[in-house]
Amino acid sequence: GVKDDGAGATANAGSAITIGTTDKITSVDPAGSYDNGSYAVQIQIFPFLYAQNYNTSELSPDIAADDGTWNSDGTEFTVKLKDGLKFANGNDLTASDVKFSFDRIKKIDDPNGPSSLLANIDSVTAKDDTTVVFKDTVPYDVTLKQVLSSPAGPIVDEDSFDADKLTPADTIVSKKAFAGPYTLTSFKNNESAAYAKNDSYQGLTPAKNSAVQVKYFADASNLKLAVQQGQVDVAYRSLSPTDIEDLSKDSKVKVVKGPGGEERFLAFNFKIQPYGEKSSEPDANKAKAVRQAVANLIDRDELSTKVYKDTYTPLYSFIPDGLAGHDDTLKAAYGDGNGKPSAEKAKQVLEAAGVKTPVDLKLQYNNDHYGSSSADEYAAIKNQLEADGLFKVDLQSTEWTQYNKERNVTDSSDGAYPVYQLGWFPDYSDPDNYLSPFFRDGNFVNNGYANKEVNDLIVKQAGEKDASAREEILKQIQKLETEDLSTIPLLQGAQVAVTGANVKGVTLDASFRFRYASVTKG
Amino acid sequence: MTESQNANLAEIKDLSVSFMTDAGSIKAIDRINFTIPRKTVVGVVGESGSGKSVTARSIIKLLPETATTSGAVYLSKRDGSDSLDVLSLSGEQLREVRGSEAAMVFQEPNSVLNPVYTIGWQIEEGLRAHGMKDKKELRAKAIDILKKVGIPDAETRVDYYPHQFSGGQKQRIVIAMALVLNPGLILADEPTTALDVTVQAEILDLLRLARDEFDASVLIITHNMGVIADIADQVVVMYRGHVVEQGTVDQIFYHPKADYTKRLLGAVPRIGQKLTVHDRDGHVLEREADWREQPVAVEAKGLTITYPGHLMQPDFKAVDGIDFTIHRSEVLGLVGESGSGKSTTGRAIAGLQKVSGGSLNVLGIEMNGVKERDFKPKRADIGFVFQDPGSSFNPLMTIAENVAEPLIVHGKYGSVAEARDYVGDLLEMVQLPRAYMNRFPHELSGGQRQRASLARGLALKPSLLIADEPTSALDVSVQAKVLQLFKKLQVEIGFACLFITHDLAVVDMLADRIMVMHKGRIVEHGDADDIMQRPQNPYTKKLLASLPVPDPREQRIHREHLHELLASEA
Amino acid sequence: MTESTVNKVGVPGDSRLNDLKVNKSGPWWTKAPIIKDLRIAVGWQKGMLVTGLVITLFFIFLAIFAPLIAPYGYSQMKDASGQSFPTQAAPSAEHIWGTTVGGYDVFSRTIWGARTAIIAIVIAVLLSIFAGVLLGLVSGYFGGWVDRVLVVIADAIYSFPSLLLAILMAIMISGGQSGLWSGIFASGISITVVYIPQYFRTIRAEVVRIKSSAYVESAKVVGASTWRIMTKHLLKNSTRTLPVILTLNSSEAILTLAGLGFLGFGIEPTAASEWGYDLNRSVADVTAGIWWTAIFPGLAIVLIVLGITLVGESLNDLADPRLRARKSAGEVVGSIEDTSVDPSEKPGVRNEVVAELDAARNPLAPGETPVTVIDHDPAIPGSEWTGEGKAPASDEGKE
Amino acid sequence: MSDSTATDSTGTKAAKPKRNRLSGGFFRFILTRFLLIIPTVFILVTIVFFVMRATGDPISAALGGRLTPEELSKRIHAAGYDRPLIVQYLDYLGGLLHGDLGTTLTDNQPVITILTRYGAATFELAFLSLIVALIVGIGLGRIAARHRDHAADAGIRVFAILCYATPVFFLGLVLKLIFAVWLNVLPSSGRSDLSSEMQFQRLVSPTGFYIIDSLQLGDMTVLTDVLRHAVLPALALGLLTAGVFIRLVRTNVIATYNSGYVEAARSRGVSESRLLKKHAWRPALIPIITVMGMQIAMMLAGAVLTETTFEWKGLGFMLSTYLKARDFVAVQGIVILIAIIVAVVNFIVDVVAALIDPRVRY
Ligand SMILES: Nc1ncnc2c1ncn2[C@@H]1O[C@H](COP(=O)(O)OP(=O)(O)OP(=O)(O)O)[C@@H](O)[C@H]1O
Ligand SMILES: Nc1ncnc2c1ncn2[C@@H]1O[C@H](COP(=O)(O)OP(=O)(O)OP(=O)(O)O)[C@@H](O)[C@H]1O
Ligand SMILES: [Mg+2]
Ligand SMILES: [Mg+2]
Repeated sequence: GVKDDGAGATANAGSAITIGTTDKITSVDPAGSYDNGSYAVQIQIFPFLYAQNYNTSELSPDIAADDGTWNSDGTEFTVKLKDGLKFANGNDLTASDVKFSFDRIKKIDDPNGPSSLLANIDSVTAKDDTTVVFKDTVPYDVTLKQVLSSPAGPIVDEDSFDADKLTPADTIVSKKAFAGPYTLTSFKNNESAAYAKNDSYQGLTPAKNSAVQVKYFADASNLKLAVQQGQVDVAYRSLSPTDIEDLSKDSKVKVVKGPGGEERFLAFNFKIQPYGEKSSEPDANKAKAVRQAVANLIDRDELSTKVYKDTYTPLYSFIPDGLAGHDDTLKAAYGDGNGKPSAEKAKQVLEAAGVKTPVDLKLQYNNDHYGSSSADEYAAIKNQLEADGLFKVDLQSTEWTQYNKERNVTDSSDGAYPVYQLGWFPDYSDPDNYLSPFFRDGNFVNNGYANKEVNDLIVKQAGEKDASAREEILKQIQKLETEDLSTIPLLQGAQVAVTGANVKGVTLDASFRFRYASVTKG
Repeated sequence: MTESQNANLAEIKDLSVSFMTDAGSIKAIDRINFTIPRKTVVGVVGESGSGKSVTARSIIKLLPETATTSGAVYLSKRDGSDSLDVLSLSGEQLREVRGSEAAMVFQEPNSVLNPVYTIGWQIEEGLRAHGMKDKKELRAKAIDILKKVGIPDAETRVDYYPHQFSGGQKQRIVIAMALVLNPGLILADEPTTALDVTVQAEILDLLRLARDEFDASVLIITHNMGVIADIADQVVVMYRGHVVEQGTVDQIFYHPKADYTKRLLGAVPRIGQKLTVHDRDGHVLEREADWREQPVAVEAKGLTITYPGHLMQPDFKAVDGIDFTIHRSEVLGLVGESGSGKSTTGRAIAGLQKVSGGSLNVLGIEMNGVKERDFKPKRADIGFVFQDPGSSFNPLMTIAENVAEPLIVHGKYGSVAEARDYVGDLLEMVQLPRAYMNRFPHELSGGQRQRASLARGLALKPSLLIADEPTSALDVSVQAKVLQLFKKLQVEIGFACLFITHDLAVVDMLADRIMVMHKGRIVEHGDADDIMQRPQNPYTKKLLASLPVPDPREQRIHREHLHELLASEA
Repeated sequence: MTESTVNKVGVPGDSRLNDLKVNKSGPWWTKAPIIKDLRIAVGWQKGMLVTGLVITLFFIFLAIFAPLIAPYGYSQMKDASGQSFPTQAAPSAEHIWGTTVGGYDVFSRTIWGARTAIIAIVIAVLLSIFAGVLLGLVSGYFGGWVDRVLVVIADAIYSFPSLLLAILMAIMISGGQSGLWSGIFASGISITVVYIPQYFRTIRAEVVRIKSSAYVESAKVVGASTWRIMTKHLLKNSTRTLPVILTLNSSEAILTLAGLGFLGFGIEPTAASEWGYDLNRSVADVTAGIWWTAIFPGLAIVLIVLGITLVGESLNDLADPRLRARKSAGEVVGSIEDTSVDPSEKPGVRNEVVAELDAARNPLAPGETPVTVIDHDPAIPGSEWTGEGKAPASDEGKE
Repeated sequence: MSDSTATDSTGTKAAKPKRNRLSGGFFRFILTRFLLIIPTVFILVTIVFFVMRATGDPISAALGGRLTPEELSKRIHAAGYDRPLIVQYLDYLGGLLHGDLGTTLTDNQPVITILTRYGAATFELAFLSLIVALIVGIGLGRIAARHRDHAADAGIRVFAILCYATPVFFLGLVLKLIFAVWLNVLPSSGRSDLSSEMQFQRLVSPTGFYIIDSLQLGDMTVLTDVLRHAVLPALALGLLTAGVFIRLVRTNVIATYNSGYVEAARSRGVSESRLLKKHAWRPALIPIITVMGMQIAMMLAGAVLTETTFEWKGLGFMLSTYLKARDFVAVQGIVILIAIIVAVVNFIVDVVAALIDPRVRY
């Protein structure tokens, strides 16, 4: 038998925009996911208090009515909601829904969930139907608004979602608990999803099309064939460089690029890198010289053009292009000053510090998490480092779970990789998200690096209300880091979508979100 | 077409067959000539490998692709209308001849019945192949022929599968399959070798029936001169791919011409014939002591041996409470039909089979519940000669290594090299050249292997020897040699011996006392002569009566006797 | 009746005994497994065996002489003058099979890949034979609970997709690392773990069969110790089917190694060249019309597996008298077979009578090697190779 | 010797043959067969649990690239993955004993749902491939047996080896290149187009078997779409299996073709073609079927690569996905299902073999 109410899905089927992606969904419920694939679904169907408008990284109110206000001591942030907000199922969207949404993420504290993003938020209270107050532990916390637009920020229906456990996708779909630009009309985990325009959405980015269907691929080359054969209108994410190069020669499709928030870098383990604290011959100066020599020898252009076919761009800064505070400090400081490597300078640095060459370097990368091109990337880096006989590189790759365990410096272990590959995808597009996880104490990289000055500056910028003052601090931090080189930024990912010739409006900007709302066909 | 061709059903002319083998091409039969008259049973005898089977198969050209033939096989049609050279036929013509003119009965009924079809279907299959289509008629014919060959309850049993019949019945069915096509010639290749003597007698009766009632000729191949004496009208003697002699049965038995025939007849064991051995100077060898006064080596009281049943099925009692004793230097013969528990008894004495009930005392050790550790020292005193000379040697070890095994295991010698001299002596004792030491088992003939096996069994000069059908795999001529040797060694060494066999004539030649086993029990037990001359137990009587005597005249009387016995039983 | 009269009996006028063909044994190497098989194979069967051998030897040759044959190193990305190789370049004079997405020379990597493949085979096969044989021997001989548990474990492992098991083992063993030796060892050991059950089952089945054979019983009768029976009698005799299984499993080892590489759990490209890895990297190329990066390593896998499997299957057929083909002689030729006295004897085995005659005529000097016969033992069962080398279900539980 | 003893025992049996051969003892056999699943599953689960946990936990696999080590270990602790393995193992077993397969750790799906949804896909693929394998395998295998050691035989055997020697992923690549890229006649991946997928969402009771579902819809375009998607994967997996089947059929038919009963039938004038089709085929079927049963297990294993190559979202595909994510609950669930399937298939095979072989009695 066929369902009667299926009409909606089929009626739009013809005109619907089809999107293919290699994303993976962990959960439709925001409390249960902290990954791009799930977030890509959530931004279409749930509203946020704040979000980026097209082509900007700045935050604007989405369903909030204003930009929010801090109280005098910077501990409370009050947000007003727009009037008359409704969920697709007719339920009112009130401040209590907002409170509910943040509370449950913390309460559920799912292992795969984003609760850690809410670490600074002490409590959320609904003053009245349209007023929400966030209590923050950091005075004037500039990251708070960013967090509200992060994977922890989707607003959900308190009548449809469970307060203390994850709500299955089927329930969400059947209860139509959506207040974002779209409603989800059907959903099959990691296979397909169908979206219809949500007319009751009053936010920043209303849908310009009536329906979108998404097909989930596991293998990029299949996605590539699908967009080439016209089975999907838009292919988004993780197409291989070869695919993109090939597609850009194909007149039937268009390649759309935008800046990406993804960053790739080399990390040094301060304990066991050559001359590191726990090496046989600890010497901070020599260790720094080694790092700087590496920075002098890296040819980012070769990596981005030869290996990644320009799907990644060279990154000479710690804060990527498109965000406040971006500054190509490494370009001037290392290599020939124009982004090209300089063996001469590398040699000088090493000689000055009295480092014997060639330096033996154990270089680690991972090829199942950051894409299979990592192998080529690191083979190229090995070649670059070895070209002038300054280094002797032992290249190894390790499978992801193991890699992730072994790279860390912990109380009990010094980590296993002296120099290694890492990548970063931001939680929200704010410079802080490229500094705190890297250089603050107890950071994500966890490479045994600690610099009090940098740490203090990072704390300082997070509470700096004045934008230009903050940018100054950001630049200062980067300058210090350029000297220290706890990590060496290599590449910045570009967002790439491939669309059919008749598809318009695909917008890939510094929000690092692909919003279906802007896409039109015909 | 000449007169003679018509008088004879088949005529084999200058037939040669050769095979391609891994070792090059070999000739199996070489320009043989003989005839098969109508309505006669022609027996073909000859030692193993002399080309008997190949000859029979050539008659319907049932040879593998690797065979090449020359000469001719003229086969007359049943009605005498025509005669063709089978060897020149092929394809469809050949197919038509097969079965309808000459049909074959093979040795192993188990392997020639297709296990997944009912016997009815298989019988009908031959008819279908020769053009009969009508289903009812096919079935009627099948049932009819089954009745004729003596399958009881043929109407139901026609739908049974082969495994639901006994060995003898299966052979009957195989014969029925041949008979149903009403061929002029039935080629029976050792149709009774796999069967017990009692069943053999029945099958031979059936073949006589084919001659007398179906007017068919029968070519019967056998090693057994008794069978020949029982059934054949004419005899063809083959030796090394040649026909050395053809004649009527009386001619062959009473006036053999060829040396080989004479030797063959001389080697046939007969009941009442005692084996005497001579030393080099021709003196008769005798045991020094009377075995009756010797101590007891093995004593069984209520010995019971059961095989555990699979998955909750009941256990199977292979030996069911038997009593017996073996004295030093005595030869105790153990006879009985297949499956009666002979081997099981022997294996229990050798400690290869757990005793499950009663008591079994072997050289002073109680075997019921014995620990291998306690029995081990006694193993040096026990020899065992296996039935199959081929498989009882490790194929990857040389004869020297194999024979030296017990010596090394029991620490008599440190290595094979040290034992070489002694092993050589042993081989010479069993009349094998010393140089054979370096050969591998498969490089020896069956008889040689059996002798080597004997050498191994005797390597430690055991006081007890168990011989499990040591000659049943051998040709009569070789058997005679091995038996002689055996006797000689027994006389010299004076070991106690359990001699297991199903051949009454063999046991009579050798044994001091005889035990007859039937279904796990001992039905008769006594001095050899008593049992052979004056059997008491009906089963023993039947066994003796079923055994064909290798003497056509005597056998005729003997057969009468058997029929009387069976009639009285029924 | 004395011995001498027995032997003098003959057929009048039969001179065949005199020119009776005694099968002379060739030199020792003619008895080596594959060479022996080559000698007995005929027709298509021989053709297949020879083809398989040629292919296999070709790859072994490549593996050994890779440094001489391959124009570049497996991880070489720059030519002698320091000029980087182009990426994804079509076949040309410098790179006759083109270059990969990473800028490696396809031809060189394909050649070097043979080395990795052969090393992996050797390790995998050696390890699994060792462990499998040992377990099979013990389990088959002692039976009982140990046996039953091992059989259930082997069966359980068997029903888990082998490639996935290999992945898990590879991660566990190497800690996820992928250097040449750690990679090869990880693949080797994981292949081992996956295939131990097969060797185990095969050997165990053999042992169970041989255990009840007369020669093992006769060893028991003479009181040989368990250890002696296992080592002297069971071990050698139960491993006779191994050459066959060995070749067949070698090809599986390659497929597994390639599978691991393809799924990204293989060997790092700067550590060694591995075909599966190269195929993985070429997936995107294929849809972009860059065929050369996929076709050559792919064909290399197919070809080497084909070669080894051809050898294995031919050996299997030749070991099985039922499957072995023989030519027809064409005309009636050959000397008369010495009539054997044992129905179980095979043609080619010398006759006792003739042997004795021979011995009498020219007795063998002590050190002289005896006349041997190339004979194939029919006792070798028609070992059923079932696809992945797994023996058919054992009879446990039946009846 | 053994033959004659067997003769004796069957001889006594023949007097009172059991007509109902699938009776009492047979059910006992079924029972033992099924009880045997328990240790098998238990062992598999144990091995998989420890091996998987030795290679990492699902949380670091998913979030290792995002969270600080402290945050990571906090979550790992909260989820209990830092407890001693044996405790976690017993914990998991406890759940299993209550018949609770759990929910997947990485995407919160009840394992049961995963099994039913993706099981259907795998069954569909296996079924289609089996058809391919049977047609090709039995057809060519019999031809090869009949013409053994002739050109046809050699050709078929090389073909069989090629089927087996070509890794699925390579074959998949080549097939895609030919049919999806050059000829562009067949889709390269997936089980259906997105539009058909959307149609299936309308079904009240979707079976998960797309062929059946599209029949339910009664929409020919959907059916053709589904079939078009199935061609390449079914071919790839089918040929892989066919390679094995050809060999299997060939060997066994040759063996029975050389047997005494075929020889005997030949001696009675039965024609060669009938010998092959009737006399040799049916007895050969018993080992063939037994081994084919084992092959079903191999097929599930082969399906991992095939499903991955063609993105056929079935159990094999999910298994490798979950394996990469270290989602041991999901992996265990699938493993248990596979073990049961293998046991059930083997069991069915035994029953079929028993029905064919009149000698097998229980
Ligand atoms: N298919 C074959 N290939 C090769 N040689 C064969 C073949 N069949 C028979 N022979 C050989 O032909 C010779 C005669 O064999 P045949 O089977 O006729 O002997 P037989 O007299 O029947 O012996 P037995 O009494 O043992 O049955 C033997 O040497 C045998 O090895
Ligand atoms: N290992 C065993 N397991 C179960 N039953 C067995 C076993 N060995 C023998 N039997 C059965 O025990 C009975 C006696 O067997 P045994 O081998 O002792 O007979 P036999 O008298 O030596 O026969 P044959 O003359 O055929 O050698 C037979 O019915 C046989 O089926
Ligand atoms: Mg014969
Ligand atoms: Mg016996």
